Amino acid sequence: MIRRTAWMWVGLALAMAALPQLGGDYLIGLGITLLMWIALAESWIVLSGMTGYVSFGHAVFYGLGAYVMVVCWNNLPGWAGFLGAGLAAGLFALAIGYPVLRVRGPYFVILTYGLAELVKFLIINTEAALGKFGRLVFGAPPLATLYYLMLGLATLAVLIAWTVRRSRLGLGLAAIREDETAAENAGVPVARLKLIAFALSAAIPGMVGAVMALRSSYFEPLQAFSPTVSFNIVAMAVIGGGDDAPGPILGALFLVLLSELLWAHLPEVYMIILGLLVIGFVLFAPEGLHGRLQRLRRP
Amino acid sequence: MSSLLSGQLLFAALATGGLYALVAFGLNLIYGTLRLLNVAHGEIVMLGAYAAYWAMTMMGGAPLFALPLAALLLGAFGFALYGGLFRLALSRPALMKRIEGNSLLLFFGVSIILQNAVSLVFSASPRANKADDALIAFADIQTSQSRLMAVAITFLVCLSLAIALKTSWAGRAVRAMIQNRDAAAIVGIPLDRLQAWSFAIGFAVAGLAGALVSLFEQISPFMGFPYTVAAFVVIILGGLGNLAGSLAAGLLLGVVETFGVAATSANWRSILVWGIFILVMLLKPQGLFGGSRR
Amino acid sequence: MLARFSRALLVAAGLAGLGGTAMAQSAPPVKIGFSIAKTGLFAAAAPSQLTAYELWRDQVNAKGGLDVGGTKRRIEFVQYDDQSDPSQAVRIYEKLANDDKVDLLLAPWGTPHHFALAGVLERLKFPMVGNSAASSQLRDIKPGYIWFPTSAIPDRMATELATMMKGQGVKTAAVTGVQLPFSIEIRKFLMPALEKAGIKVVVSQEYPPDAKDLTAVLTQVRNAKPDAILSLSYPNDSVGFMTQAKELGVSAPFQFVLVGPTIDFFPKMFGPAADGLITIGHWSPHQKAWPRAKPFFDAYVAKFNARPDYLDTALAYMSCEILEQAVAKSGLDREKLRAAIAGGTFDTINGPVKFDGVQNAITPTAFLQIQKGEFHLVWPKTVATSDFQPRK
Amino acid sequence: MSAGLVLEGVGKNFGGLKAVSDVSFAVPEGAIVGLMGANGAGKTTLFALIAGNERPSEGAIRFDGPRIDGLSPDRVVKKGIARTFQIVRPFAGLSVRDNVRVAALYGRGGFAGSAEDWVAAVLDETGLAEQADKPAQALTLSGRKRLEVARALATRPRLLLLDEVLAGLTPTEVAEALVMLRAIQAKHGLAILVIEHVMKALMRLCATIVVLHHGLKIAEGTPEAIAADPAVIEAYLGESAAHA
Repeated sequence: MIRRTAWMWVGLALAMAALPQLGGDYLIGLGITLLMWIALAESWIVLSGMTGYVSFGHAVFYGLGAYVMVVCWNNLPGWAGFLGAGLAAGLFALAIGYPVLRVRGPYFVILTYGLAELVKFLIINTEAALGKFGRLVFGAPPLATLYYLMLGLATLAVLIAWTVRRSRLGLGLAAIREDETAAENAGVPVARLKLIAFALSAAIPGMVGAVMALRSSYFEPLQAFSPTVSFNIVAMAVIGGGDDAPGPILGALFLVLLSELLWAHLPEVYMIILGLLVIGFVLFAPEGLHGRLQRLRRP
Repeated sequence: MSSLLSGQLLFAALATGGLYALVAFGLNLIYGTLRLLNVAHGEIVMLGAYAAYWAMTMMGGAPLFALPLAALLLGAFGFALYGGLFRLALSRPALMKRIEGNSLLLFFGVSIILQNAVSLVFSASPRANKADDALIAFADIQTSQSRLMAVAITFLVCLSLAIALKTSWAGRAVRAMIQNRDAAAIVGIPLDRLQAWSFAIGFAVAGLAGALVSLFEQISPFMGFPYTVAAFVVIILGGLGNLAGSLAAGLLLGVVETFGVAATSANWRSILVWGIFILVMLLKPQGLFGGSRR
Repeated sequence: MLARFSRALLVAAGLAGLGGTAMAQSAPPVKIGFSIAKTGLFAAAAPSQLTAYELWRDQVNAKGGLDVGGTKRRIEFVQYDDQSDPSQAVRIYEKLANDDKVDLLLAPWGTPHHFALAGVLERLKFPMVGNSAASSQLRDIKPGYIWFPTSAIPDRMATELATMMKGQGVKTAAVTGVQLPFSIEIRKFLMPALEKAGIKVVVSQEYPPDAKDLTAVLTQVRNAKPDAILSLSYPNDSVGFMTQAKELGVSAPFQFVLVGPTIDFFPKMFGPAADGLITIGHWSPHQKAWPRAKPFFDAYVAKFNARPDYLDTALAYMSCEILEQAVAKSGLDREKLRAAIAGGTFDTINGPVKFDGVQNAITPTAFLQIQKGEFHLVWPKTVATSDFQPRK
Repeated sequence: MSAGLVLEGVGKNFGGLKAVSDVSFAVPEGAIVGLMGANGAGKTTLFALIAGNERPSEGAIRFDGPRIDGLSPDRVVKKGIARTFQIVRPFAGLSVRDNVRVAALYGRGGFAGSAEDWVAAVLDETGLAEQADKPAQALTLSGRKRLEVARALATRPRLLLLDEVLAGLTPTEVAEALVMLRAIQAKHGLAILVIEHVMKALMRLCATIVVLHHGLKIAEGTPEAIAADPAVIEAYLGESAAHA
């Protein structure tokens, strides 16, 4: 059974790798979007799924990454901007992590949202002071290149989530989620573990933001730090379910395809269905799609 | 800057802050009594604005007719929502626990639904009420009749709520309930009825706030979110479940926004608001005015 | 409202191939694709463009269809919500071209969307007439498959505005504005332009997009008593600015509001208090030299029971007219169409339009003034429909 | 330097309230010491101070010499002190085995053999082996109390702080639990500091008993001496006698 599942994932990865050879721009574009959300949601669960510290502000890492990329573009080689974006997001998480992760529950949720807003306005102010009004990116790499970068990021994110979940680190994080005090008293260095999880869950979104800045060849803080990014991540992770790697893949796949089917002429209806789904999953299937499927498989 | 001493600024701070306090009150009331974080609270403000717009523009009503109407409609909506959904859920503890634990996500879903349902029905185009009433001046303050009325109504409502909380039986019962639900139930406080009223009043006050907003600003299906955010900032500053604290924090936010900008520069507005919010959360997570955290 | 919903359903059903029989037309319909923000940041702004598209489609279909190099074919829209996200718009246009195989494209709403699409159109070799985008950066776009009929480009606007102000004897000005791309860009060009025109800037303030209370800014403006107040604002804060300015008695003989006044609700909201405001816009139904202007206005009001946005709706409609006339000449072949758009001169509601590179080479950068509730062009003289009147 | 735990004038204020003041006593290596007192006497606060959940306002806590007060709980665990909670705090969503595994992987470590073997051994000793793959939330109260002990034990402590692990159990379960605790103590050579309300059990388990009253230590001695101590009787019975 396990082997079959493993082969299935490998098959999926290969299919994704072959996609640019098979499909046109539209399919590649859809693939980039799907992979973007997978990478973001997988990164998110490393913090929020595993520790229960629900971040409503992951757009901050995405936006920071995009910003670093457009600032570096044409000044530094592309790879430097790309890595720099991940580094900046990860370092930012490390820098703010210690005080921020002492705040729990609904306070943490709102705090992360507030942080994303603060950084957004700081960057708006900086850009305005520089007389910048949105930065255009000229000479972005071709679509297929961006696709493979995103595929790499998504794969990396999945592997990180998968590995962490099965590691000593993951067990410690699960203990924190279940009962932080008890975890401390079982020897879990909670502050350090949370910080590691925070940095891990920040770095990839930074690089995703960098790729997406090239993809849309335009940077503007209101767009890059849009709360919608944060919200979508949470919705996908919740609907996909759980704290394990398959959840966000299923959630992202489900929502991206659903939106693909519905946005045609019923965008508001798509959003309403999205709302109903979030409510439905929270209330009646907190284990998410992944949990549901597992339960079906194990009678 | 000498301009910091102007009555005009103080008036503006009170007008803005009063509105924040009004919106935040309902959010905090529902959190206090039911431990639910209603992220869709701004959408209630939006619905109130649409109700008032409808009453004033379509039916040609005066503001003094539209404002209570909006409050009433939204209050009824809150009452119905509680009766229809939460009473059912409350009878199933396992489900209710899940609702409490995930209320942010849950109401996030509700918020998306309300925004897009309104957009579907009324279209996304912004609308606005007429704002061509007479101007008045007193001391060094100049303003419009409707703004003065709005400020007066805001403070009247905030004050009555504060007094009702302190002195009336229901107010004391609500405060007891916020302190300790189980104990409140044991001493015979009718939780169910109070919760229903908390929903109704929380929604009515938010609806009223929305109606007031519609007098001065354009309205659209997506106008609610900033109010949700402002209300969250206020109740965190004032302390979750601390109703008097959130009234005070609402005013404080108004002062920060108005005087903070006057003292620095307008482009610092949002940085100031969020910076102060984040500092308070990190340094004094139980809110500025003490209060119990749980 | 219900009609809106059922119409949407019908269109969806039609696309699913269920309602196709209703069209008793021999020639197959022309499929025209575009994305528009129905949700997200721009959702409240984008409808002003969609209404223009819808009006145009209905008018053309009422005449029997779009003239495609001689044959009349009905227009059918394929539209998607881009969720206000430029990268989403990019994907949609790729889908429109490759999967939906649309025959023609119309533009999405928003400057960032246009920028993001420029490269895609180039790659797809699919011509598209843009509309709502306005930035000096658009000149950096390689001319090819995208054109911008707008004449409200920040650098030109800034110089024109300064010249106009100087002509009105303005000596001092207060410049306030929101921190959004278009307004930031205008400020960047406006400040030196004012200085060159000998106009002293006595107040200069920028505020973030979520600012609600502008009293502190407005008191400064009031105390400075400038000859001109330039509010570089977007619809949302334009309303806030105007309401609060009115309450505080802040006014100047020359008062400019950037984006907002041209939207239907704005003059209704402020009534006489809006009189005398200057705003950007190069179209007015009052210009007799443009015979198509007034009929468009009347048809719009008849259809939507509201006035068109003098800026966005007019621009969007112009882009449709340009496309319509180019297709009549060239048919649907993309390269021929491209040549037709790039080389042709078009008769629009805004008078003749011809492109030089990506830009409109004919329509001058102009300003509108609200006079007794009507929008009149007051600058430049060549297109003016009325004289500038100082605000009381 | 004496081996084992030493408290020197330890006190803790919450706001203006003195929860514990000037408490001194020692738990020598391998000893079992009981901690007694009415509700609110400060026993659990004292545990929180020793285990690092709270920082003392005054005094010093030493373990094998160096001070440990002010260390974070996980550091205290690494020094070899593990606690249980009076109100059980299992990792409810994890399996019983994973609960213990957390402590094994993050505890003091240094056990012979693999971590999995160690976890299995601890589960065996605490009688949880058969329920190892159940989620912790499926355990009965008695099972959860055992899990508290198992988790503390899995950190391989040298001093175990047991907070009312017998409370709420049936007499049979208490007897079983006592057997288990003795066996564990004997096998690992642990020192144990135990808070217990079940007096008989405490008397049977401990060589020394410390009595707290309103945050102060009022007595220390053998079970017999404590039972006869007038201050203790006063504290336990006096108040109720006075109120009667």
